[in-house]
Amino acid sequence: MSQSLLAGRRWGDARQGRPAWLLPLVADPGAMLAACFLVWLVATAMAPALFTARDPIAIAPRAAFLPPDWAHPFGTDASGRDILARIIWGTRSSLLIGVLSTGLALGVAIVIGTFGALGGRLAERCVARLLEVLFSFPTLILSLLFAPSLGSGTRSLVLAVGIGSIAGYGRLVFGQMRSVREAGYVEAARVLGHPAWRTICVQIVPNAMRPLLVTATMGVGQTIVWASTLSFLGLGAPPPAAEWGTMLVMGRDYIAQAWWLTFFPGLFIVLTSLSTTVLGRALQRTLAAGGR
Amino acid sequence: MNAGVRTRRLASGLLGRAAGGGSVLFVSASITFIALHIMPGDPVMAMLGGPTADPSPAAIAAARHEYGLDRPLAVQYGLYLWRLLHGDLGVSFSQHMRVAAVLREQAGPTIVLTLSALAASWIVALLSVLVTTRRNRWLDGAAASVETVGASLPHFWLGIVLLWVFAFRLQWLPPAGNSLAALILPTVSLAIPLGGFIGRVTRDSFAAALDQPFVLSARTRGLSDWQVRVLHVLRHAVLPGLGLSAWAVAALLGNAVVVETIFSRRGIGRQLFEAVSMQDMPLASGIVLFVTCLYVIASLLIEMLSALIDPRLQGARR
Amino acid sequence: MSGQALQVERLGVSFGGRDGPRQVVREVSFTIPPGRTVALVGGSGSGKSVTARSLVGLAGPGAAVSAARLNYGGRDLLSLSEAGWRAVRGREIGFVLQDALVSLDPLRPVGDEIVEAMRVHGWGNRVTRHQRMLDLLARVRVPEPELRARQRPGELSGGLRQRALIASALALEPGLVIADEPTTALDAGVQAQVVALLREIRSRGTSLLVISHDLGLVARLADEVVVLQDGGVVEQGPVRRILEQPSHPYTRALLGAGRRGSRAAARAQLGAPLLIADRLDKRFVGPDHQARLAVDGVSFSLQRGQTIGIVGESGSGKTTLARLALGLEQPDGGEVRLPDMLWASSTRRVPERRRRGRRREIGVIWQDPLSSFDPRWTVGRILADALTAAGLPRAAHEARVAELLRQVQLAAGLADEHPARLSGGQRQRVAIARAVASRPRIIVCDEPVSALDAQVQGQVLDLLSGLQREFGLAYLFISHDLRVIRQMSDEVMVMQRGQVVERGPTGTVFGHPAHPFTRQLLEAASLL
Amino acid sequence: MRAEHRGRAARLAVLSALVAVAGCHRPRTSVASKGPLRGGTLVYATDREPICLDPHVAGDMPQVFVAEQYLDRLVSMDRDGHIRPWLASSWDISPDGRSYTFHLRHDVSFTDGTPLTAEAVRANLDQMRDPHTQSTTAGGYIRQYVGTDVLDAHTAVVHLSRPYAAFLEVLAQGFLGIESPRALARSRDDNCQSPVGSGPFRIVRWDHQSDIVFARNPDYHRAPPTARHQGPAYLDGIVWKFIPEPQVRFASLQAGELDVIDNLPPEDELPAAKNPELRLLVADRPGNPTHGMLDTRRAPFNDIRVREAFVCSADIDGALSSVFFGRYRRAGGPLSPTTPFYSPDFEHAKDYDPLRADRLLDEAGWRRGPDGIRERHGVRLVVEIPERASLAPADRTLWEQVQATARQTGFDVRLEPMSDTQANQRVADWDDDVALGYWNTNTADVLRIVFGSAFLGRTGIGGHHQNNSGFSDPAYDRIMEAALETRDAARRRVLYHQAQAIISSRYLQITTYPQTTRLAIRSDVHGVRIEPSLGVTSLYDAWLSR
Repeated sequence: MSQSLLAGRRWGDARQGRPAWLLPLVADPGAMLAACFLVWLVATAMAPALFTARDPIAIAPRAAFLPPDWAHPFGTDASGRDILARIIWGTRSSLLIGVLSTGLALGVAIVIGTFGALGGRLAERCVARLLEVLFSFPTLILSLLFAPSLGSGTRSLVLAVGIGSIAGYGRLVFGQMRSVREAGYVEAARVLGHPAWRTICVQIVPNAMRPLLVTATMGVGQTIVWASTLSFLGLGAPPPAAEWGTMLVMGRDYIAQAWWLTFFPGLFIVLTSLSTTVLGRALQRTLAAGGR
Repeated sequence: MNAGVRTRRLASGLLGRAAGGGSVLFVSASITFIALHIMPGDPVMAMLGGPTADPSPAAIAAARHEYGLDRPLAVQYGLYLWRLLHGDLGVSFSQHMRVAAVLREQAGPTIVLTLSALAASWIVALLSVLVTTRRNRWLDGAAASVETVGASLPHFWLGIVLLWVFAFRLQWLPPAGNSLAALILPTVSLAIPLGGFIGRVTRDSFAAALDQPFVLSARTRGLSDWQVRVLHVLRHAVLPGLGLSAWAVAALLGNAVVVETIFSRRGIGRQLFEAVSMQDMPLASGIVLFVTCLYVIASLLIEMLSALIDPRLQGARR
Repeated sequence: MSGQALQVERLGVSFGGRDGPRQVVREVSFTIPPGRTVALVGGSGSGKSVTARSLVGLAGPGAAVSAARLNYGGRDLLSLSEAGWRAVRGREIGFVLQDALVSLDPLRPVGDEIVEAMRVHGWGNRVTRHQRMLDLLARVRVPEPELRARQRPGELSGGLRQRALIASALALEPGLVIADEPTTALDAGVQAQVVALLREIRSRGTSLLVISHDLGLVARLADEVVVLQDGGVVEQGPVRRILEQPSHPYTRALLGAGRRGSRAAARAQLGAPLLIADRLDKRFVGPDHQARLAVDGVSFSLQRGQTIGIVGESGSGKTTLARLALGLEQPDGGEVRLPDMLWASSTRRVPERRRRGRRREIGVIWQDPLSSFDPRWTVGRILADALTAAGLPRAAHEARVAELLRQVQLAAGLADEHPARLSGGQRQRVAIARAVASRPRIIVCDEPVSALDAQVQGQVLDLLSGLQREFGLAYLFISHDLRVIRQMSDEVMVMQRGQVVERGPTGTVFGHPAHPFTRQLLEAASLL
Repeated sequence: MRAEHRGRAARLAVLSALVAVAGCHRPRTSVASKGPLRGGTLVYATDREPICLDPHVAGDMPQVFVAEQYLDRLVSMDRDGHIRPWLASSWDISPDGRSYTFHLRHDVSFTDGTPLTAEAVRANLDQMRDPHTQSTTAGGYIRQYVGTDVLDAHTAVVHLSRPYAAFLEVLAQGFLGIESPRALARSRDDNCQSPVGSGPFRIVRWDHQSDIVFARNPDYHRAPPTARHQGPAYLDGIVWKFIPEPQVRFASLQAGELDVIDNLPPEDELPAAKNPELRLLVADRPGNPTHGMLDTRRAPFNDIRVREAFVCSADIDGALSSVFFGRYRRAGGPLSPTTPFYSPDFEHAKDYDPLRADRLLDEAGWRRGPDGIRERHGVRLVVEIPERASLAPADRTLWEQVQATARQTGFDVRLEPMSDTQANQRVADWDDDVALGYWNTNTADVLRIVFGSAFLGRTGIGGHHQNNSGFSDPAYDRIMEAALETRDAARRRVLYHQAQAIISSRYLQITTYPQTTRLAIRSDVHGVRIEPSLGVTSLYDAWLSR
């Protein structure tokens, strides 16, 4: 029984030529599609010039507000710039904002959560209360309050979105840490005679991080959505940089005459957020199914 | 469990909640104070008419004195907390009104919008989950996908697109105003993302509850699929979504800033946006505190509701 | 109560899957004449539950049920529509699932569940239904029915809620009651009460189909037995013949698992004490803010090669005692000593740092091994981790892991496997391998076989005995299962509410129980 | 003449006394011939809500628009800039120009029943000067005010500390409307909510963030000479709505929910012009046009060649044709065309000329770097432009296009979005290269405020300098002073021409387009008028043909 199981798995690996964790992706067409889109996005972010020949910054006032056609599939904006080109060139900063702010929030959350869960009873109570308060504070209001102090630009967006997301991740890390702390295998390690620090490093932290992988994947998409909202509050990237949120905000006043200015950048934000969600859920199912 | 113990536990629970709510309020008051004081620019100049206004030094000094801005920061902070403790939210710099009066006037529309969005998202989520979960592979998958897409939509973008389609193009609904019809678009643009999110959470818990033995047990008693869903499973399935609803209320109130602006609706969200840009400290902190208060109340109500649905939760809290 | 016959002929159930249909039940035939009791027995995965569920049309989503004949009271069940099935369920065929804690809706008062059974079939009105519900609860011997009806499953004891569940199945006096593992999750004493209740139901003319892996239960209830293995019938016939003259080896194995002998004078001489517990107390504060003693003045001395069995119902303090012995809990009274070191004491706090170096001497095997494995790790990594803790150099790990796997009779290839993919028995072997990896002298076994099928239980217990002989291990062996305790222990301690109510050599305790509680336990397990 | 704010009044600013009605379609004569109809409620929508309805407090444009409907002033100003009577039937000016004696009408009372007296004039002027009022506009206009003597019930003598030729013009502005002294006696904040005047309408209710409701003042019988009729207003009332989103405002107008909207955004003009149910009322405003002021106090714009190069490198016409759909005209000189003493001679001094820009920069020693940006001594040619949050999207796009065209010449233009207060601070600290703004007023004296060396210093604590270019030239200052002292129009024309020539030749700003007032009106609304002194909407003559 065990032998055949083992053999089956080996055979599966050989057939797919992929690590086992990729299998569920292959089995789920939605997740596959999402993964492909994200891969394309990352490629676009790295080498935008490969995907469009048009200049995202050079203006052509006489070609302003052209509706979508074959030459400009997504139309042109108020300065006659090709919207598709701007979306493609904007991928980098939008993805960067998503990844960096998620990373920032996650980093701080891990520090706070670990400290709270493993730093003794007092630390635990303080962190629990702090996270509760932060969580109850509407993120958008928090960002709104600090937006004028942060100023505009990508760095500020990352900071604002990152700070706003700390509470959510913090709660997750904290909860995970506390549940992992009580897990059977942590006790088992103690019975085996492993020192506490080793158990924290080798077992508690890595195991607590596992669900974070899922949340962080989904989080990248959410933060891009979030950043677009902050662009609306005046935190967007400075011109002429192409950044999805800023494009969306700038197009808003022309919605009645030139819907494509707002619609397409928004669509890309939605697709990105959707893809990370779908991928995150696929990952979640993989993890829940046990093994990696 | 005798009645005395229950009452005592309830009382201590309420006391704990009140203390928790108090600390939430204290921290949010402090955050607002700090945020508005580290902001670049001078509130007095914002108050007296911007960059090219020509207020006399006497006018500036009078304004500073009137709002206590000439005192040391620590004293301002202390006075601010002291007044809050006495329920005094102060006078708005920019509105020339008591903050309490501004809130009385503006809070209603925001609360109506928040509640209608919350209700709409729950209705949509529950309908979708009840009707489709595990009914049919295709239907289940399709509904789950719709929920996922809904949850990924930025309410900001959604609002603009809805406005464009239904108010500008089709002209089915008014683009602005405070009528009932004008409530529909803002509600929908808030409710679709939230409804998708609640739907997703509830679908998972609904499916998990369907796998519980008591469902099989109920079926062996002769209950139909629909009866099992409504009478047994639903109750279990709403709990995780309900737990998130307090957070959702806070998020909705925050998102009202954007939605009220897009739809030119009156409300404390838009007022907050203006208060922050005017550096109107009393008004901004009044609104933030009010929102926090609403959150505290909402979480208390939701906790009570959860305990009503699942009495086991009553004893679970410290 | 109109008894009607259930006729099952060549029943087959298969589930559609990605790899084509999977046959889980095949060619099962039996008949339940009115007022008779048939038992379906078999290990887990034998198809007995699916068989039972397909009799009420609830084999599960995606199940394909076929039968040459599936009649109840002369009516063809297979041709029923969903509405037709609903009319049968609860009204004509009652169904009792195992573990009422989850089989009754945990959010609703149990009374509502019973009333619901009547309401969906349109029986009576609000008042009469309520009255009947109270009558039913009284009939299944639930004391204070008015009060209990308003309580939720979580507020009732295991026995009471199982009765309530049975009451809900009896609500409309069905002619046939199917009971799927009706006693599995219950303590021995409660098991006996539930069995008595089922016998009473039977005595009133209701037909019973009992599904169980417990042949003791079957012996006391059934008229006829159907033995299932891998979805097929291997043997069936009158209960007496099957139990006394089993013809199929599988039946014999099942019977053997239930008929373990005692550990007859296994050990002549015992070594010096390895672990001494001295008047241990441990307090816990309950949900009602009342402190109570989970362990109350327990002492023992565990010697080399010895097994001390600790038996008692759930909540009697067995596990807490094990944790005290492991030094995972700080005692509130008394102390635990190793021969040359104070291990844990209520008066002098022993720092974990000091214990750490000696932890390798005491291993542990938990009831649920899976949760004690890091979910990210393979079997090999888990064992290597234990070897690291024991101070074995990395270079020697591979060989030692292979040796350990061999010792617990697992294939060497399993080292690359994640425990989540293993069967329960295999996991427990991995846990044993980890426990012995550091070559301990003592192993604390906390319900090590309770989660396992009877057959596998025997194999694991044999493995433990073998390792004990080989390495001279001492076991502190905790179980609620008296048969297991009798098989494994040299000495037995019976615990009730934190206290040891009786102790002594296994033979004495089992042969001549002094304390009424011990007698009650033995009776319930039909070992008296 | 006092200037208006540019910062917060991004879209809604002052209109001059000399309104040039450009592109204004006259109401259809067939309807108008039937004569104005009485009755009905007009629904008006604007973008910004006043923070206080009393225009004395603070003093922002939305306040004047509201004040126009319910307040009268002491004097009025006609289209030609002449001061005419209103609440004061006549006045005398002392020979030293420091005392003004106003003879008030005897038949006026406020809508709360209080009669208009000399005491009321004193109460109003005193309140504007009181620091506690926080009056920055009205109070700022009458800095020279010393006090008022009440000679009798209807004769007030106003004393000034020094001659102030613009005093009457200032009094004609809505910021200095005369309010009921009884209402003024309440607290400032109470008066903000429900001020009382003697105008054609009275304020019934103010629903914050929603609307103000006005009702006709039935006793009104003292319209200014600029009005087209006498007696009470035709309308029963006005609902004055606040709809900040331009698209929403326009859509609501199209849907028939509104009768008049102001601040029609450029992108909606074409659809509005095509819609037979709508009329446009567009008027240029005088003053210093919308511009980017170059900071000459620091590199690179301390070099006139770089300034000229920057001005030549910006393709403003291209931007106006795309972002503004060609509906906005170019303003090339330092004065808007509708300003008195405006000279067209400087319209084309700043046209797009990239070749000239290249040559100038080469001369100035700025060489192109590898990425096309010019450098000198290792310093890149960077131009920092703080962009405040309230800047309209069209203006943003316009400057993005300037950024793009200037880049081709080798400028690294950095548009830095930030909050309004932060942008103001940057400009106040001279920590910028280009300050965006405009300055609306009805006199060429604006050039003294915007470029005079007297306006370089900061006003108040943490205040602002009105001269954002840092330009300082004693000869120029003398010309401007001389223009203020003389009453001879021909002399003034010569002096102001010299001033425009100097400013234009120094390349101190990139001017883009003149500020405009843009109303869209439903075709069944008639008689909507733009008041001449500050150029705000007046609904006194308005009537509905439905």
